[in-house]
Amino acid sequence: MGGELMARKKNSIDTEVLKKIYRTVSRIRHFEEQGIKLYRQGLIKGYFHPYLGQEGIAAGVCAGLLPGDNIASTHRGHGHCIAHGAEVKGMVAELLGRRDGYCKGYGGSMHIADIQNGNLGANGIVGAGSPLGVGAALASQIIGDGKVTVTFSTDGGTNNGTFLESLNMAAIWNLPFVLVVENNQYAVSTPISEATRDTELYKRGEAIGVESHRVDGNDPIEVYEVTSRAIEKCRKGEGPIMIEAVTYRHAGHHVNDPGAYMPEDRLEYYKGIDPIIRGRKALKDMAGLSDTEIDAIDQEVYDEYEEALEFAKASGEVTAEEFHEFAMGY
Amino acid sequence: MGGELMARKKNSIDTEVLKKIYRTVSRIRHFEEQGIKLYRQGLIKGYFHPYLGQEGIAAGVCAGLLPGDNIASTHRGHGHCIAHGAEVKGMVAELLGRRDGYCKGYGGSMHIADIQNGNLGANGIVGAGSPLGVGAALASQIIGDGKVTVTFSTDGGTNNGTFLESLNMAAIWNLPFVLVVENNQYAVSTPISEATRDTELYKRGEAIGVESHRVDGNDPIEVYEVTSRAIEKCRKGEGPIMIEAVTYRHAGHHVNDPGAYMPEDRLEYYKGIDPIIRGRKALKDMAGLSDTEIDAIDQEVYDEYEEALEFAKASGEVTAEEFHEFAMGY
Amino acid sequence: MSAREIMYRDALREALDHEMSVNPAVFIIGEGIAERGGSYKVTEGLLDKYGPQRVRDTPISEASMIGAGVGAAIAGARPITEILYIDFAMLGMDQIVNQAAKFRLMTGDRGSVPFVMRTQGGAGGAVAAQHSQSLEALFYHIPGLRVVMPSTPYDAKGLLTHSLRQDHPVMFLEHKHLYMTKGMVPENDYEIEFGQAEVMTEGEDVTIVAWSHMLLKAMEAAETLTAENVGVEVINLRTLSPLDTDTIMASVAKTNRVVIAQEAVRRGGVASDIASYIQEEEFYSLDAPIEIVAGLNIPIPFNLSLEKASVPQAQDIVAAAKRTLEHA
Amino acid sequence: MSAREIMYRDALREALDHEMSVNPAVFIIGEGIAERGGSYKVTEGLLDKYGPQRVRDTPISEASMIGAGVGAAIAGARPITEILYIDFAMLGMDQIVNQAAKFRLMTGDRGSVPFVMRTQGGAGGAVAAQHSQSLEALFYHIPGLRVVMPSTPYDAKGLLTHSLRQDHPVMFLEHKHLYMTKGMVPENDYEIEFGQAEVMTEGEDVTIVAWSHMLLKAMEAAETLTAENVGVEVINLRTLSPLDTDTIMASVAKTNRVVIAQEAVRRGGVASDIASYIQEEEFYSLDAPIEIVAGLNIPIPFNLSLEKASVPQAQDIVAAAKRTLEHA
Ligand SMILES: Cc1ncc(C[n+]2csc(CCOP(=O)(O)OP(=O)(O)O)c2C)c(N)n1
Ligand SMILES: Cc1ncc(C[n+]2csc(CCOP(=O)(O)OP(=O)(O)O)c2C)c(N)n1
Ligand SMILES: [Mg+2]
Ligand SMILES: [Mg+2]
Repeated sequence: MGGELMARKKNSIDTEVLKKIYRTVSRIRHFEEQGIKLYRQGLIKGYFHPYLGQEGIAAGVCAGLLPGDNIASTHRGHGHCIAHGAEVKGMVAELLGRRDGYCKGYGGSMHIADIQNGNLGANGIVGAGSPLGVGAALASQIIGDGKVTVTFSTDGGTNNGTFLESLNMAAIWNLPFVLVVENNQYAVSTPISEATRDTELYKRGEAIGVESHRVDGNDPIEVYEVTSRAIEKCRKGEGPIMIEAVTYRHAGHHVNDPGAYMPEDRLEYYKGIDPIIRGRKALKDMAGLSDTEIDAIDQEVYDEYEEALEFAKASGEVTAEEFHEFAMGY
Repeated sequence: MGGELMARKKNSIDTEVLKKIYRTVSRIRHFEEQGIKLYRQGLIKGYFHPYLGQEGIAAGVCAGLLPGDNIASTHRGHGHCIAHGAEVKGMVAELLGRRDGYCKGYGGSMHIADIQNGNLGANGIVGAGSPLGVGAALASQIIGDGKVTVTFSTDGGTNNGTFLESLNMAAIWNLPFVLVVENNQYAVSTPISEATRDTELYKRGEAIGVESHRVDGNDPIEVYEVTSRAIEKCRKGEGPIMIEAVTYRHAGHHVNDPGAYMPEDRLEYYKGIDPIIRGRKALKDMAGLSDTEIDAIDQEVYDEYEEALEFAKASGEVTAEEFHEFAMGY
Repeated sequence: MSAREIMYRDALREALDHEMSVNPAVFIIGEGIAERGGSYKVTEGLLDKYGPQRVRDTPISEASMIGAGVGAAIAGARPITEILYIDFAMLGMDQIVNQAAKFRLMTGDRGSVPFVMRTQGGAGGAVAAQHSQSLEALFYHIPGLRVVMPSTPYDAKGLLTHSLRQDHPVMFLEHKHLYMTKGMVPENDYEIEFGQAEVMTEGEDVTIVAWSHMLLKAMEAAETLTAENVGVEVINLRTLSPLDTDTIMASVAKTNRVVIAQEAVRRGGVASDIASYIQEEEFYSLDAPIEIVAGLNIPIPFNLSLEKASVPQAQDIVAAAKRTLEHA
Repeated sequence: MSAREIMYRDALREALDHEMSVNPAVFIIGEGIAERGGSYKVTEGLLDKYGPQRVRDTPISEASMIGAGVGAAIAGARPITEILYIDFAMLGMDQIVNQAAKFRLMTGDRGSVPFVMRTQGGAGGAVAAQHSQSLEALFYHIPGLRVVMPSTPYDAKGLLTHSLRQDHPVMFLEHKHLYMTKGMVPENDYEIEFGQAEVMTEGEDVTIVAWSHMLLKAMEAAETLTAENVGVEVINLRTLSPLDTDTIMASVAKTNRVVIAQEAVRRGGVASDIASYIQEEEFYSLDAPIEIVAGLNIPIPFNLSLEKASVPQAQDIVAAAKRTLEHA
């Protein structure tokens, strides 16, 4: 099962879904590009790990989720947050450390969360989202709320022991849990080939009896097809499922990393199969949209961001006094 | 590769090796049987996890090691300690908590170690021996001392995340490391089928590109053949290798566990393929020894134990004053 | 509303049983807790009553058992993860320290983690260095965690009930020597709120502060001292975080002398922290240095006599109390 | 034997370099430490000099990176494991607490663990709750661990050199704000033994005890206080375990007033433990309650102003010192 990309007719997908997926890809792309500018201007502090190039995964996966389903995210978490329904304004505000941010400015990029929509948060600990997601799925199974949980993890995250432990637990309990491993082939500057002998990570799921797939993470439509089926299986009690989505960053590990270790030709190759390109193509080929119509979606995204930025900049910061008060009862 | 028992002509093994393996099996068996008596008499305190039924693994594996090679052991560690060359007297003394014990009575059954012979110790934390063993193998590779390290682990231990992490590290570095997983099919009372979907544990090694085998852990000769080849490969720089040795306990998890959850017929089956029976048969078939000659080996073992017990009982305890002093500089 | 004498482990089970009966989101996972009823029999019978969905055995995967508990709590359930020995909780420290304790802050107070980790610590019975530790200080230092250490069956039930009804991550730390101890416990459910220490005996001469199993040794010491006409005020802390400094300070203001007794090793223990508040707030009340009675700074050895020599005994508390009385 | 001004990170590198050059058993593993030279450039150039056997990048497997270091040490090497952030060391707590720290006892003093874990902690630069902690108290409470916290380039080199020549597991804790600080450091190798605090400034009125980055704030506070004619004795602890109580007590006996400054959160920190010894040993010397200046009991928030409000600043130390002077 794993290892082979699941072939399927792509023209069976609803136009609204295709548009949604593309809008998400576009939204993430714009958010990251603008965010990097804000970072370079010194307006965003700390770490900023751009999701550029990987947008197809979050967009494809989350298009298969229902509102209220839970996700657990990574340190590279803006994309997941947007894809699972967060408003951009609360996100920009958070990255700027403002009180109207999703986390009041306490969390920042690495901890951005959107509890109300089921985003249980980005995570500063590589791999830590796996047990958390398994726990959320366990809660759903016990409470019977019908939710599926997706944990987004990373190639690096599969070397944190909790990957094995928690996926194994999910398996023995048939939990409604999908583990999406974003294999972008690097952990900071370390190529995956130096981090493990077998770079086909989905095999690790198979070895413990978990249905596992490998998909082209740069193709949001393929991601959607495979994960939406996985999600539905999980909802029926046939989980968990692991999905390895192969992708590549368009930039360094974080904004300040020039990524000099990434070979030019590889980068060019992946830029050629960019999720934006793929998403546009799908909208044209499968839904018959025109460039103008697609550009209109982009424009909405840009407008939305402008508003969000204004909102965020107008937002104040939590004061030291308020924070002291919060600390008293923490 | 994994999964199939490696077929091989058994009559190529040196008689001295066969005798050594049998003597080790017999020694462990007697040590455990007598130890249980001491425990029941209240002379041994704390936890006592008998190795009864699993002796073939320690005996077969350690017969392939050179003196000074390192091993890391489990909470069920008496067998490994004996097999890697420890003297019974220091072991009995340790279990009795005496100053002449291998660990001065500070360690006890769960921490028995024999540093001089390369036994880095039993471990009270299930699975913790894996990274420790990988570290020892790393030291050997760097220092260039030519040693191979064996970590004995357990079916339960493969669900501790460090199993994956450390075996993966051993793999990317080609360490002289053999991971022997004693799959006795239970973790206390939990059957392995409730702890994982796929009970063929060697597959977990294969999934990360590690040469992995499954052997009959009740057959000390098969264990010896497969692991001694693995050890030699590791010594040549072709490690690591994982070996899953399937076995079964003859008793409950520890002395006070009646093991009522173990089905009678399964137990009878495994008692029928007991490593003592197998070892005797090998000595007869492959080396032409008579029952009397084999009994003589057993007798030596019994005599050695008697002496050891006397030695241990004559040994004093470290005093509270001495211990306080030790604590001052700890 | 009648009370009767039951064991600490039974009191714990009553709390679990009652909360499971009233709240379908309460569940418990751990090693050997279902069929086998747990190593200390705390969960015995719960599998039969609540079924395998809500009472589950786990593989030996402490980090993820804890992480799954945290995740379930975040997602709206009321999970309890049982860790066999507090020593094994070290495997799950990331999930405790970096996830459970910080989630509320990181989410801007929008998320909460109503997670209970039950485990047990302490020396007893030659189980050696990796099964004997008293590690409450590690949790105590982490903002966001509640650290609960019941000493009596009554406290065990009331504190566990409260733990399962409040919204913060709780390190519920039992003691291997307490499970079989007995005490009066009401049949009905009741809560003991966090941060409410109990004054066990009143006295004018010296305050003894203790928690968990050490409280029993403190009571024993108090008896000895009382027989020698020393007025002892024993304070049972119940929870370390939050800490009931009001009760402590009121007592010290009265007695002017304090002994703090902990089983954990001396260096960097909770006793030191309590002492630091006392010397700060009651500097002028103190007639003698605060005495800390604690374990030796060394792992617990296997040998039983040495084990005993490693942790404080009632006589050590008596001696410390007397030392405080030597000061004018 | 000449000294010159270099950065803390260079001083660390010199120690590593020298020990690697004289002892082939010394090696270092960590994430991005080889090619990339480490996030703080401490290991830059070592790969070229000592090759890929002795300078290795690891996968993101903290528990096993630490465990492998411990195992290598047990087996006779001199490993250093670099953990990027002290927060991530929580993943390896079992190997630190249950293995490294206890091995010597468990083997009856026959085994030893000459293992060095280098990592860095502290708040700085909006890296938020999981990358900003000061967790030394967790290690400090575990018998068997040496806890080393250099504040200056000179100390960094001398303490790391000593760490690599002694036989116990060392938690070598750097601070993200110190790497670029400068100081005079001898070119040759030298050792600073553990447990030898340095008196940085002498004074009669108040003692300030500090370690790691907080020492710089203590020195800043001392300057302010000196300008106001307060005689300040600043003590740089260098190592927390072992702790140089002699130097502390001698100073307190002279000044009769103490401020202990730590970046870590107040509850259950090392400062409390130090205070507990001072009030015990120097009860009659103290003219004022021991002041502890410490972090808020809450995880470090992302917002930079709030981050700053969460950890102590020089002015807080000044204020605390003045409070001690208000007592007669
Ligand atoms: C447990 C842990 N170790 C180390 C780090 C530091 N770190 C942050 S991101 C990163 C690389 C992560 O690579 P990967 O997991 O593949 O995710 P990617 O950045 O490629 O999305 C590292 C080492 C961390 N955050 N957590
Ligand atoms: C990390 C950890 N969790 C739990 C335990 C308690 N415990 C001791 S032995 C054991 C079962 C171990 O089963 P397995 O690992 O298969 O080894 P076996 O006893 O079968 O040899 C358990 C749960 C422990 N010692 N360490
Ligand atoms: Mg990656
Ligand atoms: Mg087993």
